Amino acid sequence: MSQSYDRGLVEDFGRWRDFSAGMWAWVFHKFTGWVLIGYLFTHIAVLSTAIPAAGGTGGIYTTTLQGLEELVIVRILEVGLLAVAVFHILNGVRLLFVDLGVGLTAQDKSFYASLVLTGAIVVASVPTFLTGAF
Amino acid sequence: MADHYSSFSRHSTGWLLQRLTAVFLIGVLAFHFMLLHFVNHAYEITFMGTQARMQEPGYLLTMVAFLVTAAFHGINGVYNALVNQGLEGTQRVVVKYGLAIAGVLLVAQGIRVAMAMTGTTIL
Amino acid sequence: MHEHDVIVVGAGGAGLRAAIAAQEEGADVALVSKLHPVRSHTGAAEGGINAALRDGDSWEDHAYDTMKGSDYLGDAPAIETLCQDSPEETIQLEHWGMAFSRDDDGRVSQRPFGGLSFPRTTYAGAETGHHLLHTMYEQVVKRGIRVYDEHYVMQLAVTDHEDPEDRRCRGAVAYDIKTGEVNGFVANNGVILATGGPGQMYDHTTNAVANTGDGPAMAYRAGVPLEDMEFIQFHPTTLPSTGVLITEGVRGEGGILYNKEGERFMFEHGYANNVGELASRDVVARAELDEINAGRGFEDDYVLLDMRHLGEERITDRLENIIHLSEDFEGVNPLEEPMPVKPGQHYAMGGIETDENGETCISGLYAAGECACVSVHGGNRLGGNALPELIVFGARAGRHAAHREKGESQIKTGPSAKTEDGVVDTPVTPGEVRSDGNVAADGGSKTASDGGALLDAPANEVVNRAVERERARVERLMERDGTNHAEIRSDLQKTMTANVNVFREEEGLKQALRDIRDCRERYLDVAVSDPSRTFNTDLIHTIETRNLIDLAEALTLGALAREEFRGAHWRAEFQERRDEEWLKHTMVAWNEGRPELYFTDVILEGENKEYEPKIRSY
Amino acid sequence: MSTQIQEQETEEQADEQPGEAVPAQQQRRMEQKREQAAEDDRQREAVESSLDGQETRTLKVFRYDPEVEGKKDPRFDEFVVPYRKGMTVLDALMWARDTYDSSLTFRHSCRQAICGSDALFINGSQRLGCKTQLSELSNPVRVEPLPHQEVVKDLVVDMQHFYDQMDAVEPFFKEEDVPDGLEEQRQSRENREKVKMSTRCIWCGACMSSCNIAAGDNEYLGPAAINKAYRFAMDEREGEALKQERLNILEQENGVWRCQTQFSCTNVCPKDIPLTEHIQELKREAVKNNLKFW
Ligand SMILES: Cc1cc2nc3c(=O)[nH]c(=O)nc-3n(C[C@H](O)[C@H](O)[C@H](O)COP(=O)(O)OP(=O)(O)OC[C@H]3O[C@@H](n4cnc5c(N)ncnc54)[C@H](O)[C@@H]3O)c2cc1C
Ligand code: HEM
Ligand code: SF4
Ligand code: F3S
Ligand code: FES
Repeated sequence: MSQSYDRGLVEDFGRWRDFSAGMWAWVFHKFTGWVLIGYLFTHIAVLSTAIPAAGGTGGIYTTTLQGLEELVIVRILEVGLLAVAVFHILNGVRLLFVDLGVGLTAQDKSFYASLVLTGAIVVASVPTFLTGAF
Repeated sequence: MADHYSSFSRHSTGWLLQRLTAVFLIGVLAFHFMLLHFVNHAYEITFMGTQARMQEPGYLLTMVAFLVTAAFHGINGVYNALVNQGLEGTQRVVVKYGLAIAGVLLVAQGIRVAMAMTGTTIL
Repeated sequence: MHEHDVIVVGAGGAGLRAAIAAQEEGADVALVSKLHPVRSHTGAAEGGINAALRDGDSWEDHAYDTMKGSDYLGDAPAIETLCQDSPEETIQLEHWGMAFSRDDDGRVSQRPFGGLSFPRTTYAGAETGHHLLHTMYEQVVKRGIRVYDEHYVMQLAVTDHEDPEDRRCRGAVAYDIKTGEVNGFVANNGVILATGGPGQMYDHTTNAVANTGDGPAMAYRAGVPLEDMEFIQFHPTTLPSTGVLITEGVRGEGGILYNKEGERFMFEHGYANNVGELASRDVVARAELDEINAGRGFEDDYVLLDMRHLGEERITDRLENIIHLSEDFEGVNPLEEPMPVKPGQHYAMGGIETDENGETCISGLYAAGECACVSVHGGNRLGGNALPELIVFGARAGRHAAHREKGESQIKTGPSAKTEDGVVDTPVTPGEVRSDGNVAADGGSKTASDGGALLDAPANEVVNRAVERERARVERLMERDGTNHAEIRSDLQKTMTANVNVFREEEGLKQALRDIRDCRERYLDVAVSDPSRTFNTDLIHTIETRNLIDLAEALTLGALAREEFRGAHWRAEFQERRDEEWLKHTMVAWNEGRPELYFTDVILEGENKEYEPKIRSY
Repeated sequence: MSTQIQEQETEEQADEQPGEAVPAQQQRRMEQKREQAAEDDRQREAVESSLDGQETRTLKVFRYDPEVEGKKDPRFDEFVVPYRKGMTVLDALMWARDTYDSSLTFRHSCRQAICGSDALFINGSQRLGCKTQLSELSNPVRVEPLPHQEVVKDLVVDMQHFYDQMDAVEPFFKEEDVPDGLEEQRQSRENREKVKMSTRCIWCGACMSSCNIAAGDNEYLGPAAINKAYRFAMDEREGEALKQERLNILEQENGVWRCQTQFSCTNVCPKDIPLTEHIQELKREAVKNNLKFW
C-alpha cells in the first residue's frame, strides 16, 4: 500500500522478528518453490547435453555430469537442493492438509515438525551426497 | 449461475490444479530423489545408465509427466506469487504469457532431452 | 453544506433504526456519527431484548412489569407503545438476519430476566447488542444510506423564537474529525438525536468513552427540557479498573460477594436476609458501598465476587466469557482468585423529553434511544428494556421525521406541559457563569449576536449562522492558551461519583453543585493544545467536557430537588417513596443560560387500564 | 459558556487584516506553543520524577502528523506511566495523553473489546489496546499504528480501504422470502453454532493488517470480508441461490484464492475467529460447486 512517507525509517526493529509460524512457513515455501523451479530450468539445460550425446557414446553428457559432480560446491549445492525440496514437500503436505481443513489448530506445530524433519533427513543423507566429493 | 458450465472459467481451476499436481509431485519427486541419489549415485551417472533407464517406456512416461506437472506447478506457483504481490494490468499480461512461453519451451526442450536419452533425436 | 431530508445524529441502535425507517418512508436520510456506526456502544449490550412473542405472554404483561419496574414514574402511553411494538420490531431484526440464539424447534430463544413475569428476553448469546448493531448497520449498507462517519455534531441549528415550542430545528453543524472542517447539514424534514448515554459524567462507568451525552446537552441548550435526569442506574458488579460489566449471571449461578473481613455481607450485615447476592441491582450496589464506606472494602474501593466454588466445569459451561473479561480487563483469573467488583454507572433513565413519536417540543427535532426520555423507564430500567426502546422509538422517530406518520401524541412536551414550578435551594447559582446573553460561543442558545433573531429565515440561513458560530468557537479554542479540559473532566467525574452516586445526601449534592460551578468557571479558560486540524481528539474531548458539565448540573439539580427514594434515586434524608408529592417528572430547562426546574404529570392512564402505584417488591 | 472578551479580540483581529487573519493567528499560536514546549518539558520531568519509587512502564509511541512541524517526520515518543495491576495498553495511552500530551491521538471507545476502535501494532503484533494487559508485554512497550494502512495521525490509520472491502462482499442478509408478521424464520441450533464464530467480528482490521497478501495486493478482499461473506453463505436462512451468488463473489480473482494460509489473521484476531479455517472451507465449497458443473 502506498504511504505518504517511509514508515520503515522509524521502525527501529525489523518486522520479521515478529513473524509467526504461519508466516515463516509461507516465506520458506515461497523461497523453496522458486529455488525448485529455478533448478528445474537449469536441470533441463544441463541434461540437454544428452542431445549431442545421443548419437554417440554419450561422452559429453557423461563428462559434463561427472565433471559437475566432482566439484565440491556442486555437491554442497545438491545438499541444499535436497533440503529445499524436502522442506517444500513436507510443508506442501502440511498445506494440503490445511486445504482439506485438517489440523488447522496445529498448523504451527506441523510447520515446526516440517522443519525438524527436513533437518533430520538432510543430515541423514549428507554421507550419501558427499561420498567421494573430497 | 447459468452462464458457466465449465470449471475452466473459474479461478478455482488454477488453485485446484496446483494442489493436484502437488499430490502427484510428492510421489514422483521422492521417487526421483531416491533413484538418482540413493539407489544410483549422482556422481556415478553415465549416459549409458541414463539410457538404460529411459528406454523403459513406463519410466520415460513417468519422467515426462513429472516434467509437465513440475513445470505447470512451478510456473503457476510463480505466477500466483507475483499476482499476490499485486501484479496488475499490462505487466501482468506480459508476465503471464512470458511465463507460459517459458513453460512451453521448458517442456519442449525437456521432451527433446528425454527422447535423446532414449537414443532418438528429434528436431 | 450538505442537505438531506432527515439527519440522524448518532449511529447506535436507535440511530440506525431511525435512518432505516425514514428511508423506507421515502426520505433522503443521512447518518452523522462521531464514531463509525459499528463502534457505537450498543455493541456492548449483553443480555437481550424484551418482547412478548410467545403464547402465554402478552404485551399487557410486559407493560405491567415495566411500569412496576419504573416505580410508577413511566408514562403509560410510552410503555404501552414500547410493549406493543417490540415483538414486531424484534422479529423484524430476525428477518434481517440477526443471529439470535435458537431453541430446538428453530425459533428464537428467550430467557428470564430480573423483574419480568415471563421469560421474554430474546437474546443472541451474551452479545445481543453486538448482533443488533451489526444487523442494522448491514441494512443501512444494503439500502445505501449515506453515512458521514467520524463527524462530530457540535450544535443544532434552531430558530430564535422566544418560546421553545415555536422554534424549529433546521439542521445541525458537524466537525469532520479527519479533516477538521466545520460543515453545515440542512435537514429539510427533521433532525433525530440518537447519541446514546452520558456515562462519562462518572469516573466509573460501563459506558464507552464516547458516551458523553452530546445529544441531550445540545437539545438542552436549544431549549428542550431534560426529563428525570436524576435517575441513574448503577450496576453492582463492574470491574474496578475499567468499569467492564460482570453479568448478573455470576450471582445468578451462585457467586458470592464478600468484604475484607471475609464476611458474606449481604447476609451477615443484613442487607438482604432472604436472597442475599440475588437482591435487585440497587440494593446490592448500596450494600457494597456501605461496606466500602465502613472501611470493609479492599483498598477502600471494591469488594470481591467469588465464583471459584462453582467449579471450573460449570463456569466454563455457563460463564465462559466472564473468565475472559476478568483476565483481559482486570488481569485476574476468576478460576483462581475472586474478582474485584464495585458499583458503576450503567444507564441513564432520563434524557431529552420527547413524546411517543420521538418528537421534542422544538418542531423538527427528535430524539430516540438512551439519550431520550419518552419515559418508559421512569425511576428504574428493567434489564432488557433498553434495546427494544432503541428499535421501537428509533423506528417511530424515523417514520415521523420523514413526515409520513402524523399521529397525534398523547404525551405533551415542552414548557406548556408544566404543572408545577420547582424550587430548590442551591448553594451556588447554576447555569452560565457570565450571563451576558451571548452564549453562542459554547454551543449557543437562541440569541442572534450577528444580525438579529432568525425566525422564519430559510433553513440554510439558520444553518449557516450556526456554522459561523461553531467555526469561531473552534478557532478560539484552538488558538488560545489555557487549561486542559482533562483535569476539569476528571474533577467533574470525581465529584459526581463521590456525591451523586448510589447514595445521595443533601450536603453531598450541594457540594457537587459547588464543584460543578467550579468546573464551569475553569472551563472559561479551557484551550486545546493540539494545534493540528487533522483528527484533533483534544478538541472533540474539550467540547464534550462542556456537555458533561451541563448535564451533570441538570442531574444534580434534579437529585437535590427530588426528596424521596424512588427507583434508582435514593436520598439519605428521605428513604421512602412519596407518591402524594413526588409522582411527577422532574424537568430542567435551559432558560437563556439559567436552568429552570419544573414538574409535569406522570401519565398512569393506559389504553384500557389505569396503573395503580404499588409497592415495588420482588 | 460565555467567553465574550476573547471573542471580541479575535473578531477585531479578523477585521484589521482579513486576508492574513488565519496565517497570523497560526503564527502566533505556533510561537506560543513553542514557548510552551519548554515549560511542558519541565512539567513532564516533574511528573516523571514524582513517579520515582513507583512501579512504572515505558511506552514508545509512534507519532506523526502531516500538519505539525516536528511531527511531519515520524518519530517515537517515550512516556513513562505508573503501573497498576490489571492495567491495559489503552489505559496507559489514556494516562499518557491526559497527563503529558493531549495531542496524542488514537481511536478508542468501549474499553471492552467490542467496538473494534483500537487495533494497534503493539510490540510487533496486531492487538486491541484495551484487551492487552501491560503485564503480558516486555518493557518498553512499543505502540505503532496498524501496518499496511495509511497513517492519518499518530496511531490513527485510514480504515476506508477496510470498509470498502467489507462492502464488496454485500455484507447484508439478502433473503427476501421471509414469513409474514410475527413468524420468525427457523434456523437449527447447529446452523447457528456453525456461523456463530463468524458473527463475532468487530471490524477492527487487525487481521487485514497482519496479512502479507492483503498488504501486497490492495484488491484482495482480506480475511475479515471473506469471513463476513462466510457468515451469510453458511447461514441456512439464505437459500441456495443466494449462496451461489455469494460464492460467485468470493470466487473472483481477488477472493478466496489469494489467501496463502499464512494464519497470521487467525493468530491476531481478538475475537478468536478461525479465519483461515473459514477461508479454506469456502475454497473447498467453491471447488465442489464448480465440479458439479463439470
Ligand atoms: C455494558 C452494557 C450492557 C447493556 N446490556 C443491555 C441489555 O442486555 N439489554 C438492554 O436492553 N440494554 C442493555 N444496555 C443498555 C443499552 O445497550 C443502551 O442503552 C443502548 O445501546 C444505547 O443505544 P443508543 O443507540 O441510544 O446509543 P449508542 O449505541 O451509544 O450510540 C450513540 C451514537 O451516537 C453517536 N454520537 C454521540 N455523540 C455524537 C455527536 N456529538 N455527534 C455525532 N454522533 C454522536 C455515536 O457515534 C454513536 O454512534 C447495556 C448497556 C451497557 C453499557
Ligand atoms: C513434491 C511435492 C510438492 C508439493 C507437495 C508441493 C506443494 C506445493 C503447494 C501446495 C503449493 C501452493 C502453495 C500455495 O499456493 O499456498 C506450492 C507452490 C509452489 N511450488 Fe510446489 N510442491 C511440490 C513440488 C514442487 C516442485 C518440484 C517445484 C518446482 C518445479 C515446485 C515449485 C513451486 C512453486 C514455484 C510454488 C509457488 C511458491 C510461491 O507461492 O511463491 N513445487 N507447492
Ligand atoms: S476478523 Fe477478527 S481481526 Fe479481523 S476485523 Fe474481525 S475481529 Fe478484527
Ligand atoms: S493472513 Fe492472509 S494469507 Fe490467508 S490465512 Fe490469513 S488471509
Ligand atoms: S476500545 Fe473498543 S475495542 Fe478497544
